[in-house]
Amino acid sequence: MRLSVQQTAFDPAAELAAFSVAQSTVGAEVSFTGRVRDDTGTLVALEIEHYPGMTEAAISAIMAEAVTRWQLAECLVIHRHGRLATGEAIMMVATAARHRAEAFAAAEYLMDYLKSRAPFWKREITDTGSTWVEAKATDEDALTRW
Amino acid sequence: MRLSVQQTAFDPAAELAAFSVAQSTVGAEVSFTGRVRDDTGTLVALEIEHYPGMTEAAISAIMAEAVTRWQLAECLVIHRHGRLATGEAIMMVATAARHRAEAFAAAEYLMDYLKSRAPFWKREITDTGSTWVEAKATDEDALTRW
Amino acid sequence: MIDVLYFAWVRERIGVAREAVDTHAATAGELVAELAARDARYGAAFADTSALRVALDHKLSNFDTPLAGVREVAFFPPMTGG
Amino acid sequence: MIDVLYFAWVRERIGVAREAVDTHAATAGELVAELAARDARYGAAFADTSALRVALDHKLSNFDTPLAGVREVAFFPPMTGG
Repeated sequence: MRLSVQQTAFDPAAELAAFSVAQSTVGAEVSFTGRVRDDTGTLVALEIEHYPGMTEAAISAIMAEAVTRWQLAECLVIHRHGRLATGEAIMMVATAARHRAEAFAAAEYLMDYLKSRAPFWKREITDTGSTWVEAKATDEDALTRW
Repeated sequence: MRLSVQQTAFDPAAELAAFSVAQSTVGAEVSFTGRVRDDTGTLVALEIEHYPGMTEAAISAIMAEAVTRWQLAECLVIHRHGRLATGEAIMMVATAARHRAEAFAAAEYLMDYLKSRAPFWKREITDTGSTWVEAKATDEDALTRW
Repeated sequence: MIDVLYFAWVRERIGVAREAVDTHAATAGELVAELAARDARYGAAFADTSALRVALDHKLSNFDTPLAGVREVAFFPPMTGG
Repeated sequence: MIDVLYFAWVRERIGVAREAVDTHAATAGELVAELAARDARYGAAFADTSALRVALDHKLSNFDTPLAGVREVAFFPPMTGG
């Protein structure tokens, strides 16, 4: 189980390479990478604020729950804070389990909880100003399925 | 959209690196890697037979359906045939979409259909003989959710 | 003449991977009955068609789909990819 | 004395990221009422507590959770990670 909350950029493919441990009982690996999107072509940067200390505590608890619930052999979360450009990786999760159903469910669970329970706040910087990204009701609703 | 049915080994991390195109409308990438598992410690090799021609046609149709249904920006399937050792990657899928829900759903859809609709047959070789892997009723059932 | 292909344990039981068959069978099901009557190897492979799948020209089909115009028929067990 | 932290637009409205507050508030809700009465900046930040979240010693909590023994309280909008 590895968690990194970091300001520096990371390479999801290199992280996946490091994550894949040869274990004869692992049949399935899932990775998710979230990137900075710019739908309107006006984004200058995305700024991510977080709550040092609580961030690590909250994500560790979410990961421990996922590992237990889906009997993961491995689990990885990387989440950036600070200033990011369009296309850059914001975060990634990776899960390793015996079967695909467990690996997929655990990755989706991690994502749903990171969205609404890890103390990050996104702000979109454009030429004309900046706006705090609002939480979506659908993100909160997503938690009810677990 | 890239499909490769191949005998040679591949590196899922390197494939993910090549897959990740910088597109300002892609916010989510999901990858799945399936590996040869050996639960009992008796596996010598996994042999995968396939139906050249039909394999490509079947997987292409499944991918086209996924791209349309979840409006994927990109989609990748790699599937090996021939003889594989424990821990080796059997196959991978990768999907790129605007949001995480689409990327996850498309990857799971691809996996469910590859399991039961792409003409591959697995045989487990052990010290004492070989056994064709039997299709699971649960794999067929998984298709009903789509 | 129609090309008939066999995969996995169907291929093993019959002992060939591909053969050209001279047939007037109207459906894949009729072709199965015709082949099963030939000799014991085919009988063993086709004993339980519920455990079999059929593809006509690379397309997964049913045993009652007409063979008219089809160039290649394949018989195999349920697939185990992924 | 209790450490109080503010994040995102709560921090911007109040104008500080962290401060030590001398309080006898029994709950986070009481602390909010106390701060909101201080001046307009707090009033603006705390106008709608349904848009606010509170963490006590790094643990997401409710506004009626007792503050007894808590060293650090944080107020912030709903999180937008991932």
